[in-house]
Amino acid sequence: MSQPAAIEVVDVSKRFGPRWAVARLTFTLATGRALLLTGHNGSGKTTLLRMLATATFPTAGHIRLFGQETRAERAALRDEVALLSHASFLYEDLSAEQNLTLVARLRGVPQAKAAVAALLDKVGLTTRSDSPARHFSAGMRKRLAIARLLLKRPKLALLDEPFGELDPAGIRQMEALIRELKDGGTGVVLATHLVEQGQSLTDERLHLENGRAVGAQA
Amino acid sequence: MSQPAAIEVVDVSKRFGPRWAVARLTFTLATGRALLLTGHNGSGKTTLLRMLATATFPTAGHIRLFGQETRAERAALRDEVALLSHASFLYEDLSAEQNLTLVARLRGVPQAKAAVAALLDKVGLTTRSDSPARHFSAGMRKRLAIARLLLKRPKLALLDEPFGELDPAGIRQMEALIRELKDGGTGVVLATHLVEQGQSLTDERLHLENGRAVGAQA
Amino acid sequence: MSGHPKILAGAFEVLRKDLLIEWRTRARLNALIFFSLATLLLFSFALGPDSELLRKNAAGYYWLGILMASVLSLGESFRIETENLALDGLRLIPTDPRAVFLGKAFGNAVMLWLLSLIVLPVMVALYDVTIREGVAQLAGLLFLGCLGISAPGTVYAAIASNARARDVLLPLLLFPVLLPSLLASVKATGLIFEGDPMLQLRSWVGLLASFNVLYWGLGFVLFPKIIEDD
Amino acid sequence: MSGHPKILAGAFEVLRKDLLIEWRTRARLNALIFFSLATLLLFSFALGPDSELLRKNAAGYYWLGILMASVLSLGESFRIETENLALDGLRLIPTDPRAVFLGKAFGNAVMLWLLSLIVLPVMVALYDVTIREGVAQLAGLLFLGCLGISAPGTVYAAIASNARARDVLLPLLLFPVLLPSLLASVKATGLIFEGDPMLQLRSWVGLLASFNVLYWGLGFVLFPKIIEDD
Amino acid sequence: MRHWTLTYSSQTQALLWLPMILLALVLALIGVHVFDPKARRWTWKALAVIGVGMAVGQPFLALSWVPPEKYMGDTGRILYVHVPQVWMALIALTLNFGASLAFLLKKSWVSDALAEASAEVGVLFGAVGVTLGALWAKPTWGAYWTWDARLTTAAILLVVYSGYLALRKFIEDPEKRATWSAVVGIFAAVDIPVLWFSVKWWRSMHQTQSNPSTVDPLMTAVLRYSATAFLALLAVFIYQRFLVASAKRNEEVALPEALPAVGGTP
Ligand code: HEM
Ligand SMILES: Nc1ncnc2c1ncn2[C@@H]1O[C@H](COP(=O)(O)OP(=O)(O)OP(=O)(O)O)[C@@H](O)[C@H]1O
Ligand SMILES: Nc1ncnc2c1ncn2[C@@H]1O[C@H](COP(=O)(O)OP(=O)(O)OP(=O)(O)O)[C@@H](O)[C@H]1O
Ligand SMILES: [Mg+2]
Ligand SMILES: [Mg+2]
Repeated sequence: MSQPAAIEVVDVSKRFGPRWAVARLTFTLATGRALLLTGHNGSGKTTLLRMLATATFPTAGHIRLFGQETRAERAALRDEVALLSHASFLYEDLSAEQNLTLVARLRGVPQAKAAVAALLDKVGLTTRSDSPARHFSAGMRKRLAIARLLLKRPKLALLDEPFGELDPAGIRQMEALIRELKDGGTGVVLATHLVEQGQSLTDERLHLENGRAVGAQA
Repeated sequence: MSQPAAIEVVDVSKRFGPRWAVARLTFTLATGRALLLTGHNGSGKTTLLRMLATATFPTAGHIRLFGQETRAERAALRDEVALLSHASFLYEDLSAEQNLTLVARLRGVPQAKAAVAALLDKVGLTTRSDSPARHFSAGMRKRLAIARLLLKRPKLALLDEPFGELDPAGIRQMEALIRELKDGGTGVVLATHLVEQGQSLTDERLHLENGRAVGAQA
Repeated sequence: MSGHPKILAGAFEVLRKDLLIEWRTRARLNALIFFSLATLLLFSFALGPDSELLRKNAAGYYWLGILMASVLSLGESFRIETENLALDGLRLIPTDPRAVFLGKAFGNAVMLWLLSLIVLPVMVALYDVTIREGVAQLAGLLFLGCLGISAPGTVYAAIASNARARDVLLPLLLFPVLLPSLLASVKATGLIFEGDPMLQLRSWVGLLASFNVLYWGLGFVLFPKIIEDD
Repeated sequence: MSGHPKILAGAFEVLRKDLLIEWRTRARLNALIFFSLATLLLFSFALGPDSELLRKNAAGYYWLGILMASVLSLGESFRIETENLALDGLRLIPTDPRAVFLGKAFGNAVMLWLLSLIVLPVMVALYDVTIREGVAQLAGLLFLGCLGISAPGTVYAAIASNARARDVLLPLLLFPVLLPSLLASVKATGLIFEGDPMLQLRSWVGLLASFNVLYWGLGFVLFPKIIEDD
Repeated sequence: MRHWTLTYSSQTQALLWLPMILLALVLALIGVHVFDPKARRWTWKALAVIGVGMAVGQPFLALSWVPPEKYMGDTGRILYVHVPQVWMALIALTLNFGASLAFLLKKSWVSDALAEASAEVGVLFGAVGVTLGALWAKPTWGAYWTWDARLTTAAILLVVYSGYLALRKFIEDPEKRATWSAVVGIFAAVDIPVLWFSVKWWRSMHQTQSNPSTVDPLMTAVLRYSATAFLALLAVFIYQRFLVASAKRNEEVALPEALPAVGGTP
């Protein structure tokens, strides 16, 4: 095993109260590959992604990213993993620019100011960089959350419904972005209900039903 | 003019702070027809829909629904208009069933209990009817919000990104539902970024750019 | 459009919903009780072990405890309405805004009243007071006082819940306005504890009642202006 | 992985962010000031017009006002973290949870301290007290007392912000734990107001300082357990 | 209360009417100002001249012309500032109530700006009046502050309206700010009569309103004179503050050039 797998999920289950959101899931994703995550509403996609991002941890089983156990190595792993989630992680009362600058400084991004400006331009929010996130439309929040994600190139990008709320131009940009990430060697996990679009962007597919993997793993 | 138009928007503008979210918009929609609302992120779709739903009112200009002015006749109009919005309007600590029952009782739906059970079945949440909304996944919330909307057939349905977060089966159901509403004579305004899907469901299209109508109205 | 029976029916539904939420989470009343107990304890701690002093001012401390609890309770009662814009949803059902006011204000009053009744025996033991004028009378007075807090409280909580810094804005707006009616409650309660030889109780209760009429009337008329967005 | 300089840098960023939000909304401190003024008034009003009594218990009322304000301030400081799961975002950046603790607790202490200093002259005038042992000493004592509130306060605010009915839960958890250090603050402040002939001040301040060491140490170690979800 | 059984020369008797005449003039000017928009260019200036002129003369009257007060001696002269200041504050806050009510009945930025102006000026006058009262209380009652009903209600009123002003600062959206603060203004106004009657309701150590028939006519005259001067100044203050507020409001709610005005005010 010269290079450890990007993701290694071993018999993972996650319980909320009496209900198992993810149940005895096992799969691996080799480095540099992209995985499509599909499943009906409530099938456990978000829960799985949050576990991969070390935002929460399995009730049972193990997750290893690049060979490192998530629970034990969270500090190191968080530096390399990025999550785009249903929740935007934004501070409502900070402006778009301040939101990004905070993350840039905490991540130690060099030339934070320039990097932030470039990203705001990239997601089309330059003219609104001083507005607080509270005043943003649904799609504008999503765009800001995407910019937040891109401040530092991650080794693994976890994207939970990245196309939602984006306008057609935004969707095309997002697709280009995913390709770019892949080409740069970043692992991608993409959860979406737009199956065709998703399939054209990924190499493998995992379909969840009630928290369990269904069908052959591609 | 035997029958007033379903929607009559006359020179409507809406300001938030220094910024105009909707600017001098004028259009009409005849009764029983369906309108597709498109536009880039932040173009004012949600704001327009909220004004049509009497959730908020124009800074300048007039909106008439079925010949009645929204500001003056809000109580009567709210009985006939239904809004599916980015926000779900759900009480997080009430169960799915309790959320629906509350609305059913306030709307005076006859046989509330049976109606609620039927709708929960329709959106596939029967097994989760006792879970509080707080424990729902993104798509499950959306489904519950849709059920809430359907408790009483509206004369005008305002749908803000109704396909978002729904799984493929949910999207198909939503499409069928829109057709059903149209066939029943309900006016529909559908805001979505999935333009092709939207066009196949509607008769007219209004494209917004920075709060202004762009291009010929179909 | 909306006759009086319809408003009352709406108010009842709103009240029912709030009680349901309270019942499901079972958190508010429990926590409120502990909070006001802690406040009562705090007073006795912060003010030293002078039991004569405590007894003399018992009514004041007691109402302060209720008042502090009311801020938390009112804030919570509108927090559940801001999540998911639930209040918008309620308005658009449609529910008469005045029904929302009546339901919420009454629910808050009942909650506070229950709290005050539950805390009462502890307070009596802690501060060593005697209830001279009858418990039923006291209960009635407490309810009147709680009604007097909850009507302006509901209006102001609706404002604060939509503004920035909601948690701090509510008490800032509410406390000063409540002071006069609170004073009447304190004085009347004090007379019930210490006896009422000069028959002043009546006039304090009358004052409290007039404040109530005024505040409930104002709230009923003005609340719709606050939650309607125009 | 995370050496001490890194924790401090992270704490600084967290503090900076909170101050930025405070600056943009400019709401919290303003509102807190009015709130504690109203609370001071409330005490004097509810406790009748006995100015001798007020002077005697001034220190107690003063700290009670600060404490009540702290509950609101701490709640607000975590409310901004629950919207959009911002705290999750912060953790995943990654930020060391201990840096979050230090930044937030220190920010809250500074906020409370400013509040107490601003309210001080009003309190002195209203309750007619004299500061006998020097203003600088008093300011130092106040800061120590605020630090003593904010460390456990931050821990509990984090717990409460995750639980249901968070607003009411916080004071419930906070008050009992704070009682001893609050008592020390009140006693020491009282001695500064009334003079310290028996040189007891030192021992009360010592007690307060030890509580501080304890609370900050515990908070530093325990806070990560609270915000990490495992 | 303070009976003076001296008799005055007819000249002095005539002088006693002067304040009433000046008061009538000031009220007339205010009336013209309110009802004739075109006159507003000069009415406020006239009021300012009268107010400043009278205020300059006021110390002479209050400090030397009128004889010292029977029980309190010279310290009693604070009366001539304390009382009118408090009166003016109450007038301004009552105006705030009227403007709030007017806004809720018919939305207009004029009533909103007037509400803002009157509350701020009212709090200012009130603060001065209360401070002077406190300075007066030290020699007469022996302490700057007591928890007397009148003083307490005065303090409450100031805090209530400070809260009102703070609320206005917290809300960015002009429509919401106007509506919400109007509601708060109406609730706050409940405290105005409470303050006024506090001396009767709670037997207070603060002086009840004395009746002109029981007070020396000279004192009454000087008091009326001072009140007139402050009334003129109050009107000028409120008007100037109102101009600032409406300019700001117009800026906030202006329709940009690309959007020629349609519909107008909300
Ligand atoms: C805001 C409400 C207030 C009003 C309407 C008010 C009004 C008056 C009036 C009308 C008088 C003259 C009574 C008379 O001789 O006919 C008076 C006297 C006085 N006021 Fe006030 N006042 C107010 C607040 C205060 C405050 C806050 C203080 C002190 C902190 C104060 C201190 C005094 C004193 C010391 C006197 C002289 C009392 C005496 O003759 O025994 N007043 N006030
Ligand atoms: N409460 C608010 N305060 C300030 N500005 C707002 C507010 N709500 C919306 N806006 C602004 O109004 C404009 C239109 O927003 P709106 O939500 O209507 O857009 P939208 O077309 O629905 O966009 P999306 O496709 O992203 O949902 C945006 O510029 C937004 O920033
Ligand atoms: N905090 C929670 N408490 C209780 N149950 C939860 C919680 N979060 C998720 N669940 C449950 O776990 C299951 C999986 O939820 P999850 O959000 O992972 O679904 P999903 O696949 O992302 O669905 P969607 O397509 O709707 O986003 C659901 O049944 C949901 O009700
Ligand atoms: Mg999901
Ligand atoms: Mg939108």
